[in-house]
Amino acid sequence: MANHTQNPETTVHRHEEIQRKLALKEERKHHNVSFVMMILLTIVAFFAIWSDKISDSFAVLFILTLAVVQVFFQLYVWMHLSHKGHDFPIWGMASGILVAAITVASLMGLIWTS
Amino acid sequence: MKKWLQKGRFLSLFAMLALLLMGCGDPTLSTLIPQGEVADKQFQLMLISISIMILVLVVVFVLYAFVLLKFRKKKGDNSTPKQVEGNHMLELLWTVIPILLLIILAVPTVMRTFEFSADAKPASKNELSIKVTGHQYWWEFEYPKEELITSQELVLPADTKVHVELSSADVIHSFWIPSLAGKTDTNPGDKNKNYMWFDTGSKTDVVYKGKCAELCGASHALMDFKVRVVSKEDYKNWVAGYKAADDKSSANADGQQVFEKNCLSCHAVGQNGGNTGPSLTGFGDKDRVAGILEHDKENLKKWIKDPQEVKPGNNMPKVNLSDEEIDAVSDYLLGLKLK
Amino acid sequence: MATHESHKKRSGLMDWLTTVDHKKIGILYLLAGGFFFLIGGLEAVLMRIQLMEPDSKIFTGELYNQLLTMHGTTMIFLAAMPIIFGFMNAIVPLQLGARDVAFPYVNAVGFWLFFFGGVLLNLSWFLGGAPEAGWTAYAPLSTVAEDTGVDFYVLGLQIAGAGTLAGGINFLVTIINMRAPGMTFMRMPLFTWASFVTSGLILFAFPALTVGFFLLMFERVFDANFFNPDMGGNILIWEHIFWIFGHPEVYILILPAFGIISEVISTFSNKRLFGYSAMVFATVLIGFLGFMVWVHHMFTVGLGPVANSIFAVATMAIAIPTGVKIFNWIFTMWGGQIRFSTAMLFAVGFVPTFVMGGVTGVMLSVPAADYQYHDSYFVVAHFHYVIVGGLILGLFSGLYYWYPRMFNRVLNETLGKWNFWLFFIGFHLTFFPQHWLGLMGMPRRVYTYMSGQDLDGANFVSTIGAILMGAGTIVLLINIIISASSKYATTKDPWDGRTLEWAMPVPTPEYNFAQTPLVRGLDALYVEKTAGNGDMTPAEPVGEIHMPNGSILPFILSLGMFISGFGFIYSNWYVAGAGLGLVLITMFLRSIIDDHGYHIHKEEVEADIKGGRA
Amino acid sequence: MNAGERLTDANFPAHPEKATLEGKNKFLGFWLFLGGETVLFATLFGTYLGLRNMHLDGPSGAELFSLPLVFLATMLLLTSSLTSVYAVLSLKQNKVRSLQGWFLVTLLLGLGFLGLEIYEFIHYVHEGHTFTSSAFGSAFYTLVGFHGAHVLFGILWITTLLARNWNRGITLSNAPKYYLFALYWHFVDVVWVFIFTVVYLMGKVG
Repeated sequence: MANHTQNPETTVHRHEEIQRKLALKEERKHHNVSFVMMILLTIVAFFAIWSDKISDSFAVLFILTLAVVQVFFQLYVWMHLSHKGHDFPIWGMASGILVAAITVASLMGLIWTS
Repeated sequence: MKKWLQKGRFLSLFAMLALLLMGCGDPTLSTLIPQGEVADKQFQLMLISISIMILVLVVVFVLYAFVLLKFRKKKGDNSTPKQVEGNHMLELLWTVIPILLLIILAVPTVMRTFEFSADAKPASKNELSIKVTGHQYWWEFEYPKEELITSQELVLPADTKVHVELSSADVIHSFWIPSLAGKTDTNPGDKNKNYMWFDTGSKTDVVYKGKCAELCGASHALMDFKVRVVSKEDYKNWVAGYKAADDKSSANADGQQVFEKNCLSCHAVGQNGGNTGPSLTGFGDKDRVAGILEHDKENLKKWIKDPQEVKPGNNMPKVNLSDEEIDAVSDYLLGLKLK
Repeated sequence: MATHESHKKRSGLMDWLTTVDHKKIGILYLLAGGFFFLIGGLEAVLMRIQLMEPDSKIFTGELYNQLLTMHGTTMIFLAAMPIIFGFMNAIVPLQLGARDVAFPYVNAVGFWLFFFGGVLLNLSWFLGGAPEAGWTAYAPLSTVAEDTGVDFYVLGLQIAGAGTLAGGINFLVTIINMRAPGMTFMRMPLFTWASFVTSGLILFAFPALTVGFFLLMFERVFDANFFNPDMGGNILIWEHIFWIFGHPEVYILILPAFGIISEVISTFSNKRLFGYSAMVFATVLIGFLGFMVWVHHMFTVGLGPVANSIFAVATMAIAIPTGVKIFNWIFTMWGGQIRFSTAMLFAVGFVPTFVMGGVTGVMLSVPAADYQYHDSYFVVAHFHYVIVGGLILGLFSGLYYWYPRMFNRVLNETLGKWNFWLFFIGFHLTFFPQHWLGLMGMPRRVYTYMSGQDLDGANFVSTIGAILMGAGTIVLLINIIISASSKYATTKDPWDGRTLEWAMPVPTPEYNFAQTPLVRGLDALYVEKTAGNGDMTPAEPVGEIHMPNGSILPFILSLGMFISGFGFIYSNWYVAGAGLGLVLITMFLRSIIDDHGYHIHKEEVEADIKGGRA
Repeated sequence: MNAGERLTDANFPAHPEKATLEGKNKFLGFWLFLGGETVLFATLFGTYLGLRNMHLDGPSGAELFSLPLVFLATMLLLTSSLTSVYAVLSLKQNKVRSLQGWFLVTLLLGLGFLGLEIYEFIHYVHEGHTFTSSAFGSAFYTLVGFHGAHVLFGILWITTLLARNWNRGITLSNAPKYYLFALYWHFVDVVWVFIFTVVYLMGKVG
């Protein structure tokens, strides 16, 4: 394992190192941006309810959308689902979300149709 | 018969199947001997689905038998069979044909599903409406318009559409009269009330058997009820007689005293009495003791003496009565007749 | 290269309690599952004896309800699923060319959780009575029962279910990450594919059940009000949650049987599976649709015609991929050289029986007609046709097929044929008449029926059939006992197999393949055989093999759960706390003790190869 | 090399959490576990949504919930999610002290969140909103309590992990563990996003 470590002094390695550092720096930036976004989304959601200016049914839809966006940030930026090698995790989460969606729909929806 | 059944080659197969199946079972209990409109339509659905399925079975079985006989390994034959990957044509065939068969089945399925529920709302004026409440382990039947409550025996006029509102006093039960209609659950809680309808059929003076179909406790097996279908004339008389009935209708004064002292708090007769137990109005005319035993004095005494022995887990307490008192109250109860 | 050689060889009982070897865990699953299968079968026979004649008074009322509840629960959670897990453990890593499963330690935890959960549940018989609300435990029947039966049900199954969930994740990861070189997804044997899809279903279905059990437990132990209408609760929540889990569960059970049948039919027809890719696709599709149809268990609940119709059509759709499978099996045999070994007999018996169960399934999917079938003996007949006629015949087939690989002996074929015919004839005698019983108005789960309703004859025949099935099972037991007392008597490939599990010597070395094999096609071993090699080509040179250490912690952890289960059942918080404390301590120990396993040296592996042991 | 050995900057792999087969397995297995957890929480959410208006005589969510408190709790948890992702960045750079620091902050924020939740529950019980007072009460405490239990478990997990590895560098054996904890913590945050939206904010509009 870890074969590329055998000749650490080569320039190839150094080049990789620099690239990785840059990538990490970029990543940190993404993390910071998404943190700010998530805080903003949260504030907007709270404000939408707090202010009492928006009609209830629209507010519910609105804050649910904000929640989904925020979760997308969590999953893709902080949990790195967008990175390479995450095919099966994406499949797993997608299937889970599908089952989750029909479960929620049935428990809150179907019950009351009778 | 139904329009969409009249065409096609299925008809003869249908007739044969119907004949074959209709020989089966007790005519007051079997779903295969339908007596009302709903049960009849449900039986038709069974026939359609069984026919399609028998078609499938025959094809598969014939093919299978052929393969098993033809391709068994013969002694001394050590040749290697050709390794076939598959065949797109064949695979397409056995994907598409089942889809077509299922579409044929799906159309009447959806149609009937909506039909049986569309009318399940409270009745219009000329139709009968009843409220059914399941109890561990007996059935309460309320006729809201007629303003009377009976138990265990549902008396209905022939040729009538009956609308049913179902609920439960305790756990989930399921209301099922196989010869007249499929079952619907009785759910506890107002949120989940159910509605259904059925037609009582043209026969009069028959007693259909009803069952509880959802596991509801120790005596689930014994939670039977009866549906007595009578002529419209007789039905009117029955309603009048039932409403006029009171606790004096039986001549046994001793028994009446015992009854009033020990039983009336739970059981109603006429306008008097509680409603935690089944109403006993007109008990002498009923078909069964506790819904299951032959209707005679011996059984009634046995039941009063030790209810748990007859129906385990039921809610009737063992009342402390002497043998004489039990004898008297039995006579009194059997004497309760409708006018 | 410094290695921690902390490996201790354990022997006897300690070896079995601490093992993390997938082959041994497979055997443990098979033994424990087989034991519970016998208990569940006994319960079934007792019920049939009670129903043999009308008005009989042998097992009545509550006792009968306990029998029916425990029969269903035991057969599904403690017999069928563990036996499936037994085969998955014993065979899947071999079919993949892997050294072990992805998480050997978690694998052991999964087994012991199941085992202790099952024991806990069955102890209820001796501690105040078994649960009596049916395996579905519908509220409020399950919440109002005053004895502790349902508490045992909830806690026992919760613990066993946690083990199952762990097993599901384990096999998903194993199959995704640990395939040998060349073993692409589309070269995986069908049994492995079925295990893959089944594990996926477990992963997404069991959490719903976990929550359902928590709600039921909170309702009973902590007076919660989820299902109490008087306090604003709703009984339908339980029904939905139960069937959201419950329907996928049916496919969790049947898919592995499909896999076994595919392997057996292909092997004993000496032909590759007809329409392999269609079979794979059908398996995945059935798994997917399995989540979309649960309401067909609730047609009479009153969810309205729209819901009923949608779920009716979705249910019918499942018939299509299932039909594809049936025809593919038949055409696999077409043009083959069919050898009727016992394993093949069971597979051959499976196909028509399952088709019959399938067609009654389609009939049940018609809601308006289902109002008549629902909760009647027709349903009982249907699901026994799929679960016994499908799954159990498949498991018997798998047992005879893989027995040589798992236990290094071949089961006696003559006894095997007796086993098959007794069981098969008994099965049809038992369950075929039950279709009629249901249509003639007999509800299910009743402990008696009155005479004079035309129900006597069919019930009598049904009981005779059940006794025959029992006799068939006893023949199997005799067969196993005889084989156990005989010597190793098998070659490594007794059936002229096609897949990787037959490419190792007998007994299977603890590290499976000495050198990870190179897979060059579907039916990897068959490919090599036709290429004239007869043996797999290695994908790597002989080298050191890394192995995990055994551990007693899985056993102790599960014991802790078992103890806490008692605490919750009897509302004794000290006991519950102590049990959970034990669980936490084992988890803590597991995380602070470094255990990097041990290595089998190259020289040892070479010696094994030379000696024919690897 | 041995998985328990301290990694140096020279031999540090690009993805230490997935550099061994064991790490790869843990990584995938944990993600799949989170997929299952999604269904678990969905079932709890569904139950809550089905019963949230069933408060009978007790206070309703709209009367009960205090948004400033929830907002504060949300900020704590969101920030802790950020600090744990910083820890993962440190992990990728083989900076063990920085990793420990960020996880410690995560731990403290998690404790703060848990404290707020306990305070909130005690407050509600005084208002007459208890686990047994109505179906709403049962569903509320079960859903939010399950999340709280997840937070608690996370706290115990990271405490053990940090303590055990305090004097060790990053190794191929502990790198996946750190990484998985971070995933877990993000997931707990994901669930909270839905809890504050569905339970508290939607509770306010009724």
